[in-house]
Order: sequence, then structure tokens, then C-alpha cells
Amino acid sequence: MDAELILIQLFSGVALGAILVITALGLSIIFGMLGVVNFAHGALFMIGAYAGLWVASLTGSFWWGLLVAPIMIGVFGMAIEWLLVRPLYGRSVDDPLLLTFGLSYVLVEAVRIVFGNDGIPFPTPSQLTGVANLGVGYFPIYRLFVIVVVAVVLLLLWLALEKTKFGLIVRAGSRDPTIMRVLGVNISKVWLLVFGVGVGLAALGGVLAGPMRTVNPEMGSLVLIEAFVVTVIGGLGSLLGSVVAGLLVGVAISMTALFAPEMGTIVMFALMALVLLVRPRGLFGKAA
Amino acid sequence: MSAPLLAVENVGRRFGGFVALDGVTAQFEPNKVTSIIGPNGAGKSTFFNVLSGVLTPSTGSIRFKGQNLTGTRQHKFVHLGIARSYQITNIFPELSAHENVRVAAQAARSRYNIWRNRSHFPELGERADAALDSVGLGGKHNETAKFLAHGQQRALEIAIALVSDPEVLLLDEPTAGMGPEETKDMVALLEKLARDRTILLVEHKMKMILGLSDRILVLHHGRLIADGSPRDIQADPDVRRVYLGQNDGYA
Amino acid sequence: MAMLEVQDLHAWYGASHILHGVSITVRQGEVVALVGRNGAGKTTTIRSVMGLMPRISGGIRFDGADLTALKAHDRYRLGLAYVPEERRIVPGLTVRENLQLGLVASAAKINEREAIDEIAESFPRLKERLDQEGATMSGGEQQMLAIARAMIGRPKMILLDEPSEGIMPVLVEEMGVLFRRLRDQGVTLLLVEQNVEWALRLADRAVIVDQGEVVHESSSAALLADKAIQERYCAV
Amino acid sequence: MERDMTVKSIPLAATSSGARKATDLAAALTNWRVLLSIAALCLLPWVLPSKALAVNVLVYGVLAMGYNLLFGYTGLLSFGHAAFFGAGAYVTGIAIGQFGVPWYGAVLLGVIGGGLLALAIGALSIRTRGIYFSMVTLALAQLVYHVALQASSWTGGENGLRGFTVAKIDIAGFSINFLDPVSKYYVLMVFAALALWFVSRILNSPFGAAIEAIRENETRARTCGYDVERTKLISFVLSGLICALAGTMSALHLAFVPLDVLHYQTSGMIVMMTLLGGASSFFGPFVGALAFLLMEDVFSLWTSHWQIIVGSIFILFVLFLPKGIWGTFLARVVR
Amino acid sequence: MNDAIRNLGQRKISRRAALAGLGAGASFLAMPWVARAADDTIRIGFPTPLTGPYAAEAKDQVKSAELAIKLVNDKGGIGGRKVELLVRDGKLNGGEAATRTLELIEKDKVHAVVGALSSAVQLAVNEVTRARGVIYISISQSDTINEKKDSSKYTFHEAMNPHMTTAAVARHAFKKGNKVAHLVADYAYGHEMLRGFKRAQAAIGAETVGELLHPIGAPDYSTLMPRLRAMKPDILCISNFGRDQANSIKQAVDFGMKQQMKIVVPVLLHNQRLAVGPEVFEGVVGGANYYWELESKLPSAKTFNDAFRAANGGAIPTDYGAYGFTGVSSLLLAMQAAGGTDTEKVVAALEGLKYDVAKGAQHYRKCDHQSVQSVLVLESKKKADMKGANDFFNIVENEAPSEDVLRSCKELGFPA
Repeated sequence: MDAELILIQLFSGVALGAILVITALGLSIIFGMLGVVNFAHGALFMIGAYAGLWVASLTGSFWWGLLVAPIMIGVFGMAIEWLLVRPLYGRSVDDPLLLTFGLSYVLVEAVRIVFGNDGIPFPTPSQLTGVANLGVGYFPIYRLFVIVVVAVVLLLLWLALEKTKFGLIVRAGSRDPTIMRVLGVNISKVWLLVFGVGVGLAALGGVLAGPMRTVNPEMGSLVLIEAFVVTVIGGLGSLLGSVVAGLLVGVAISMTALFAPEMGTIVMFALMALVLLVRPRGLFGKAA
Repeated sequence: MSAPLLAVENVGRRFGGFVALDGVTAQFEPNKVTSIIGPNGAGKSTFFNVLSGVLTPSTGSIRFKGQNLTGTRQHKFVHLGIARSYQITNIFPELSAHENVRVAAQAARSRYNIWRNRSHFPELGERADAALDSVGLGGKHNETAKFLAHGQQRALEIAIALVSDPEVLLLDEPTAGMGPEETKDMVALLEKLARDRTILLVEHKMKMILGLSDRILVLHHGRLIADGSPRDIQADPDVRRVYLGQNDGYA
Repeated sequence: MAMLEVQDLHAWYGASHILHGVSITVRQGEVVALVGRNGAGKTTTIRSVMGLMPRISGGIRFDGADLTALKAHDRYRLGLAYVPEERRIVPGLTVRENLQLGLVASAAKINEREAIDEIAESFPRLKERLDQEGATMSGGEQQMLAIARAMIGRPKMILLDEPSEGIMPVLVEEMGVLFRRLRDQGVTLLLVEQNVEWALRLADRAVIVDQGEVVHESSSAALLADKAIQERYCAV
Repeated sequence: MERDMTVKSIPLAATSSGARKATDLAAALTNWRVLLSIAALCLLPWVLPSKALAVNVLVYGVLAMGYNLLFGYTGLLSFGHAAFFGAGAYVTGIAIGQFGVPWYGAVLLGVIGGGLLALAIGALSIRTRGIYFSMVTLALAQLVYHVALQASSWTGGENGLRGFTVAKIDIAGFSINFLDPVSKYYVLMVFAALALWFVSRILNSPFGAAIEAIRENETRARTCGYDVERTKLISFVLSGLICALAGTMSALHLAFVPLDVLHYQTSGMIVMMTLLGGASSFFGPFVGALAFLLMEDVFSLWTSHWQIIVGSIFILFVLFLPKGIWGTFLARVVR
Repeated sequence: MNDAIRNLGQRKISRRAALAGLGAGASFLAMPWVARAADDTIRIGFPTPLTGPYAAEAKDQVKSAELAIKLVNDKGGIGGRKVELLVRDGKLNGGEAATRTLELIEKDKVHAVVGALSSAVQLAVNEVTRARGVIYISISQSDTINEKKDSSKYTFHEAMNPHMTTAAVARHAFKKGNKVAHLVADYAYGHEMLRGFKRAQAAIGAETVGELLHPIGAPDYSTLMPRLRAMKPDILCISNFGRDQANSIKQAVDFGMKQQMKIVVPVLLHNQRLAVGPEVFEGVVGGANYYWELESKLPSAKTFNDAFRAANGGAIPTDYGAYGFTGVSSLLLAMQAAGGTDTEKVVAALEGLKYDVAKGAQHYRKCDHQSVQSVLVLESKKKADMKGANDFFNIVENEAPSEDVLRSCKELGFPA
């Protein structure tokens, strides 16, 4: 095994991690602010991919799909919060989880009805096809693009959270919703928007994944589990945790691929069990 | 003066950088009522939580009948003979009053028994009945707890603590949220209990405290600033300062 | 003119009936001290006014508007600010950010930078620490920050829950000066206090609450002089 | 967001208010619950469209009942109970097919196997709280799924475990044809009856009171002197044992263990059944299993998109009938 | 954006038409609630995964199975008895399929069972039918079911198995001295395909330069690509199925593998090619049991296609769909030969049956009841070469049926 292979493998791990980060981020944001575990996250990821495809087919451009679909599905997410999740605030913390679990059934089946059971081709946009030579090996240009998009999204998210008024409200509101209320902030509206952003991120993950994977109604089910594992490792509700854990899992899987690639999925779960043993709240989780 | 039943020695508790309880030392003798007073944030709740094992003290030790309790897990306190009630009503809302108390009674024994029927332990039911009767809930045994009136819920709260037949009873604002009539009933109950039990009481209703207490401890900013009979406490200049607010060199 | 009118206010926590018909009127520009022992219902009264109690009955009017149907955030936008007992400086946020929170939803058009500069002049202790994490400061500094945060949106009235609690005397005095200045600017203050003497020296009028009811109302000077009433409702 | 205690009620607790007759009915339902259940189960194969469906009601009823011990009575939302169901099924199948263990021994081993797995997963997950607990149980159960997939020489992997058909069951000199659907149903009903009796026993025992107390108010239960963590773990293991029994029943019934028994979708189905029927009620899980399986049966005849109907109904239950079918019946009709 | 995307709207419409076509199936589905009068109808159970990822294939199977029934009924049935197909949703779950099969046998008293799409479901159904002595024609690809351990007197295997397809594909695609890398799904079916390839490889003299296993159902293969590339193979053999196949081929293409090596799969799937598009699949070689284009050379294929088109609004039968037709047809032919539904007689008739219903001559081998049949080797077309919406593949080889391409009876554990 040469050093070059290990290097490219490390890079593959980071790239895979970037995809895991984008799938986990929306879940983590919603939990951090609302305390809701969105079990429909995977289904919304899938719907995002379909929406991206649909918009792309209407406009003839992948870029519109990438831009519009997350917003569209984000708005749809706000409708979900308003209609279904909001009535459950103040009830058992289990209830939103159960509700979104039921919702995932409905969403997946609805897509099957509208788009059929087969997958649908989601071609890589022509500007991003082909491979690039990284010096240590070849890597698809589209995946490099995904890494860039994830990095940009993380940067924008960071800027939005740290540098804007709304970000300030979100940061403060996730720690102390009551004080926000007495300072004039309608926290319900904030929750609505945050839910929309979280769902929009899931959809963005779906659109980005579309050209890498096949687009089909079941594409979200494993994503949900991956997102869970990443957020549990990172610490529920910690955005930094999601980022670090996503990269960690990606690298762990790619390093495993050097020795026993068939263990890729197990490694992810084993890593989680290990973290739980050592730090039950996850790497960046706050004590209760 | 009899030997202390419960003694705390230099007990302190900090949360991060905040010192909630700062080196409190006190002894409690059997069958006496001791009230703990002090303004908001004085450390009364922390003191109670330390005494009932909810919190482990950061410094100092707690001794009960000569045994060091520091670090003992919370659920063991009641087995040893220290029971408590809560300021905010803390009962089992969906269970009947009787079940509330009986489930507390069985905590001392047969906790993990899955083979016997609950009815095989009639003495638990009897003790529960007795505890309910003693707090004046005689006619309410089968009432679902959440449907009881507030005062009755407070009484149930005490019955739950009482049923383990503790030597030390820690009562956190037993009359919180009560009207004058209910308060009167509660005071009568406490007077009855005080005959053969060591009671530690956190309360705000001054008349009641002065009437009931053998002794009063005053906490302020986590420190014990006064310890004495009600009369001594009323006259204590430090206490007056805390309550009426003449300024001094406090930090 | 009455800035705040509370009429026959009852409040409950679950089954626990805390307030039994409290009525208080605060006139515009007035400083009123709400005193009484621990657990008397002072905090519950101002929490009710701010819209933070799960269940109340009775009437609350503020500056001519009926508050009873309004949520807490709408009350703030009408010009009613609140400094909670626990101060609630948001952890992880700097002093500046905590101050900004007071402006994010304020109805008044206020230039953020100017407002913060202005506040920093009034609170020299905060000025030095604008970029420090708020929750790491001392209790007194946090209290100052909580008050500054409530002031920055230029409210018509501020409800203060035990501002002197746990604070060095020198700071308590500073705070007194500040409150007087606020009153001079026409801001109405309702002050819940356990430090009776300090509160009475500061306030125009005093209301004593005991066991969920108003038991005494007078000018603060009169109450300051009436040791018997003080003993009865405030002392041990 | 505070955990609201009113969501999960104990509908069987007697009240002094309400009509006397209704109270008598509630008391009778409680006192005779095991016999009533068995009587209902005796009739089941003759009212359902098929015997195989009736057996499934037994299997999933026991499964949901075991789950309910943890979810309904102890107040812990596990999303990983497929692991114990699957463990029971796999151990039974492996014991019969690969070691020639007689069926009763295999059932015993299956239950013990499921219990040991529950002990391991419980010990890891019980330290976490609330939603964390749900996610951790889910993820650990998925780990079990993937281990079973990899260990194909034992489990048959993705192909499923087979080769352990039990054709007849010999008891006390009698030989019962296990391929006959009616005989099979009543043999498996004996298991279900044992499980019903066992759960009723637990609920009636002091331990049953303890777990309800923990569900109602964990803080107070601890103050009363309960070792909450230990009690939860015992409850977790007992729940796992019963779910493992359901697994062994399923293995005997189908003579096949599909890998899908371990998938999180199975865990989700258990949760749905329990909630539909009514968590924290004795009859609820069986009612839920029956309702769910019938629904699946009926709707999947109408349309291959039956999941959209089942999912919508589940959403409506969470929103408007959190007590489930039986719990609502008790609250509205019996009281 | 390519045609597939622009065609989205049209696809929807055709799908609705397809669903309408399923109406007939749905009417059968409503039957279990009706008390079944004792009649002399011949009932054939058909468990298939109508829900789940392979629902499209399953619906194709139902359509073509119904066609087989209809053709026989149009001719007056079997010995005057009508034939009825009882479709049940197995949900791609062995437990569900086994339950549905139990219901079919115990309640609906079916005379035989045909169906199952995945290996696991097939084995579950087989477990139920063989214990109860019910005829089962399995139509899912697997080597396992040929082996003695899972075999049954009553079970017949109409679908090809990995051993046959890999051998045919390898004979066409591998040359002596080729370097072959394998990417294999880590489960029985994947291992079976790998075994088949390696065996054929040894005979041809191609060298294995590496094998990588991947977890079944993995959505991402990027971490495996650098190692596969480093092996510098001439041929990349991808031994997996369905979504895994689509994902792994797509990602191999993304990583530029196709420029350096040929991609070969054991089975080319119509629906995956549809789902991923022509660009990705271009030049990929794989085996198949059926491809509609056979009609240009084979009269039975033409007859089948025409009947299918007529019944389904012009749609063509797909590879897995065709199994529904060939499987049910072989059973019906045997029943005709046996003069009814007597199990032993039908089994004997199946064992002696020679049939050509859609894909050339076929017969069931005696020992393992494997259908001996021709194997197609297909190559996916360039988009520019496609003559119609369904013109996916070139038939590059049509291996004649021969028992020699199967594992020997002895090898499978049967007495010689």
C-alpha cells in the first residue's frame, strides 16, 4: 500500500464526509433550536432530489434546480412545522418524533405515486462532468464541486448565524427562548423559519446527491440513519459537532475501505458505539 | 442536649463559578423543628438538595447517625431515614392518592419483585392508608392525584415523604401556593408531625415559622448568617439587615 | 395618566393559586416599589404583567392598550420591558450581542451602533467588556447588562425583579442613581425588591404584597417611616 | 419543552367519579384481563380472513405488548426493539437448524438470547435520556442488523435463515401437526397466553408499580428510594425477553427468519402498533397489532400505495388520539 | 439537460396508463374477502413485491403473468377449467411473502405458487411450499436454490442463476490474459456472481487483479474507486443488483473508470438502465434472460411481445417481467399435459416438459429443476444509436441452452 493511495483515500474520506455533513446539518439545526428530531429528514432529502430534478426539467438548467428546490422544499417544511409539528409543542418530546416518522411514510409513498417506483436519471451537469487529477489520483469534478458547495454552505451558515440579526436571534433563542419572548421576539416565527432552513438543507443535500447517486423514492432511508449516527457522534444539536463527526465518519469509512471495504457501514455504527461509551453526549454535546 | 441526629460540616456547593452554598456547618437534634429562611437565592434549595442527596456537596460532609453520607446515591437517603417533599408539587399525577403513597412505601422493600402480586404486601397498603389519614386525606384514597385540590396535593406530597417513616423530614415550602384556610390546616398537620420527628422546613410565611420552629437558620448568599431561637433571630441585626436592607459591606 | 393598570389579577401555576386578586396602578413617570416577603407573589405579579404566566384572570392595561390577549413579545413591542430575577444573560453571547438582543425586535427605530455607544456611556463597566462573553461576568455586571438590555430599546416602562439581589452595595448605589436618571427621562419603573429600605428610598410609591394580595399601599416616604408595617410584612 | 405527563395515562386506574357501572366494567376489564384476552384470542382465527393473519396478530401482539412494557409503562421510547425480536427469531432458528435443539429448548434459548442482547443494549443506552435514548437504541439496533447481515454463515445473511421447519410438536405423548394452520395457531396461542399472564403479573407486581412511578415522575421516584437506572434496565430486559419470545413465535410460524426482522422499519412498526392500540394499556398492543395488520391487509388489497394511508392514519393518531384506539375507548366509553 | 428529464411529464402519463392496466390485477386482489365457493377454478398464487424498490419489476411480472393466464383462458382453460391468478404483495420482505404464501395455500387453496423477485423472498416462499408439498415455480435469480440443501421435489427454477449468466458474460467479454478487478456486494448473491465469474475466468485464462467487497445497499462507492483504479484492470466486474448496480456503475463512470477499463455486470437490468440513463450505461456488458428485441429473430418472442403490447397499451415486456410469463406458462403447459392439478402428475409433467414460450427452447433439468435456457449477452447502446425509447441494448451473444453451463448435479449435492 503506497502513500499515494493513502492520501487519495484520505481525500475520498473528507469528500464523503462533506456529503455526510450536509445530510446531518439540517437535522442538527432543527434539533438544536426546537428540540425536535425530524424523522422525515431522509424523506425530505429524497423529495429535495426529486424537486431539483423537476425544476431542472422545467428550466432546462441544473443550477436553477440547485437554487430553487431547497427553497421550495424549505417552504414546504415550514408548512409541516405550522400544520403538524406546532400542535405538539408542550406535549411529550416523543410526539414530534413519532409524527415525523409517520410523515416519512406518507412522503415516500406520495413520491412513488407521482414519480413511480423506478429511479429517474439525474445527469451530472455538463459543466461538471469528468475527472480532475489531484496529483495523488483522479477525482470526479462534480464531487469536488459538492465539497465546494458544502464549504460555501457552511460558511454562509456560519455568517448567517454569527453576523446577522436573525442568526443572533437563533443563537440566543436556542439557549433561552423565554428571554427572546420578553425582548419582543415572536419565537414561534423563528422556529418556523429554522424548521424551514433545516428542511431546506435536507433538500439541498438531496439535490447535490442526485447526480452522484440514483434518484429514487428509497434514497433517503439510509441517509436518515447516517444523519442520526453523525449527529449522535457529534452531539445532538451541535453544528460544529455535526461537521466534525461527519468528516470523522467519512474518513473512518474510507480508511476501512483500505482493509475491509465491506465493513464500511459497520464501522460507522461501531464508531458511534465507541463514542457513546466514552462520551454519552457525543463529542460536542452539552451536558443536560 | 441530645446527640445530633444529622450534622453538616462545612458543606459547600458550587455550580461552575457560582457558589450556591458556602461552608455551612450545623447540627440537628432529634424531634425538633428547624426552619431555614433567607431571601431568594440564599441557597436554601441547594442546602435541601444536598441534605437529600439530590446534589453531592463540593466540599464538606454530611453525617447521619454518625454515618458519612457524602457521595451516597440519592435513592439510598430515604432508606436510611431522610425523606423530603418538594416546593413545586411533585407527585405521580395519573395515579390515585393511595397508589401515590403506596408506591413510595414499597420503595423501601420488594422494589424489584416481579413475582408477587401487589396485594401480597398488605402492610404497604395499610401504611399508605395510615399516611393518607394522618395528612387529612382520609376520604380521598381513590381520587386520581391530578384531580385533587392544590392543598390536597400538597398534603399528598407530604404523605409520600412520610410513608417511609423517616427520622428526618425535609419539607420545602409545604404551604406554597396555598390560601389562608389551607395554610391553617397544613400548620396543624406540621404541629402534629413535629411531636415525634425531626423536621427541617423551608418556608416564607413568617408567622407560621415563628410559631412552629424550635430553631431557625438564616442563609444569605450561601452562607449561614444566623442560627438560633425564633426570638434570637428576630432580634439579630444581620438578619434585619438582610430582610429590611440597610446596606453594609456585603459582597 | 395611568401607565399600567392591573385589576383583580389572579394567577395560577397548575393547581397552585398564587395571586388572589391583585390590583395595582402605576402612573406615567412614577417609580413604584413592590415589596413583601419571599413567596408573597411579587414576582408572579410582574410575570403576569409581562405575559409569562400560564393561567391568569383579571385585567391588565398598559398605556391605554389591553394586554390580556397579547403575547409577551407583543407587550415588549408596546414599550414594556422586563428584567427577570435570574437576569438571563444568554450564555455564549458577548455583552454586545446581549445588548443587540434588546434591539432586534424593538418597535422604535434605533441606530444600533449609537444605541450601544450611548448605553456604554451609562454603564462604564460594560463598556470595557463589550466583547467579553456576558455570562462570564460577575453577578453585578450581569445585572447591569440585563438592565441595559431592557433599556436599550427605549421602553416606556421597565419591570424589574429584584435588581439589587446578590450585588455589591457600591453597585446597588450606582443602580439607584441610574434608576433616578431613568425616571427623570420619563421612564416608568415597577420595582420588585426585597431590599426594602433601598427600594423605598428610590420609589415614589410602595405597594406591599403578602400571600398573593395587596395588603398596603402608600407613598414610600410614609412606609419608610412606618416601622410597624415594615416589621409586619417584610421582616422576620 | 416539558414532558407532559397527561399524554400517557393509565386508563385502568379506578376513579370515584363517573357512573358506577362504567367503573365496574373498568374493574372487570382489569381483574379478568388475562382470561378475557385469551378468550378473545381463541375466537380470533375464526373471525379473521386467514389463519396466517391470526398467527401474525399473536406474534405482533406479543411483540407490541413486550414493547409496551418499556414504552407505555416505563415511558421510554425505544426505536430499536427489532433487535430483540430478531434475536429471538434467529437464535431459535439457529438452535433448531444448526444444532438440532428440540423446539422447546430452542424457544428457551431464543428468549434468553434476546434477553442478553437487551441487557447489552440497555446497559449502553439507558444512561442517555429523552430523544437521545430513542436515537441511540435505533443506531445500536442497526448495528445488530449489519452484524447479522455480515455473519451470513450463521444467519443466512440477506438470504434469510431457513432450514428449520418444525413440522410437528410433541407434548406429553401427543403429536401436533404444526403445519396445520389451526393447530399451529393454538400452540402459538399458548405462548401468547403465557406472555399475557407474565406481563399482567409484572404489572400487578411491586415492580410494575415502580416502573409506572418512574414513567409518571422520575425525580419523585428517585426521591422515594427507587434506583431509577436499575429499574429502567430491568424493565428494558424484561421487555426484550417478551419481544424475543415474539421472535421465536415468528420463527416457528414461518420456518424462516428474514433479515428484515432486524431492520429499523420493524422497530418503527412496533411503535406504530403500540401507539395505534394505546400505549400504557394492557389490551392496547394487541388491539394495535390487530388494527395495523388488518389495515395493511385491507389497504394493500385496494392499492399498492397503502403506506400513504397507514402513515396518514398514524399522523392523525399522534395529533388527535394519542391514547390510541383502546385508550380512547376506555377514556370515552368505559369511564 | 437530457431527454430523460424533459420526458418527465410524459413518463408520468405513461405511468398512469400502466397503473390503469393494473386494474385487472387489483380486481383479483379484492378476492380474499369473498368467501370462496368450492369450484373447479385452477388457482395460482403469485406473491410479488408490489411495494418497495422493485415494485416496477413486480408490476411488469404481474402483467405478463396475467397475460399467460389470459391466453390459456381464451383457449378454454385447462381441461375446461378456468385459471385464476391470485396476486399478493410480498413487500420484498421474506416474512411478509411467507405469510402471504401461507394464506394462499391455507385459505385460498391454490394449486401452485409462482413468483418472488429477490433471492431472500424466493427462499422464504420455498420454505413454506416445500414443507407443504405445493408446487412452486421460482422466478428470482439465485444459485442457492439450486443446491441440495434448499431443493425440493416441488420447486422449479424458471429464472436463470448467476452461475449461468456470469459464465456466458465472461465467455463473451473476457480474453486470455485480461486483468479483471471485481467489485462485489457482500452477500450471498454477490458471492455467487463472483464465484461464477472467477470460474469462467479460470477457464479462459484471465487474471484476477483484485476483489473489493462492498456493503449491500451502499449509496456511495467513492472510497472504493481509488483502489479499483490502482489495480489497473482491463475489466471491472460489478457483481451486485438493482440500486447498488445503478449507483456503483454511475460512480465508476464519474470516476472516469470507463475510459480505462470495460465494465461488465452479470445481469443488465432494464429498469436500472432506465433509471440511470444511457450515458452512464453506454458500453456496459451484461447478461439477460430476455430482451424484447429477440422478436426480430425468434417467433415465440414476437408472439409474446405482440400479445403483451396488445394487452398493455403498446408497452414492451422487460427482462424480469418476462419471468412472470415464462414461469406461469411453463406451469400451465405442465398442467395441460398432466390433465389437471394433481401435484405429483404436474411435477412429473414439469420434469418432462419441453417448452418455447418467449425465449427459445427450455426444459427443467431433472436433479435441481433448473430451467435450461439460452442466455443473452447484451451491451448497452450509445444514446445516439437508440432507435426508440426502449431500444436500450444490442444483443451481442445468444448462448444456446445447454446443461453444460450449469453446475453439475453432483456439485450441487445431488446423487449423480
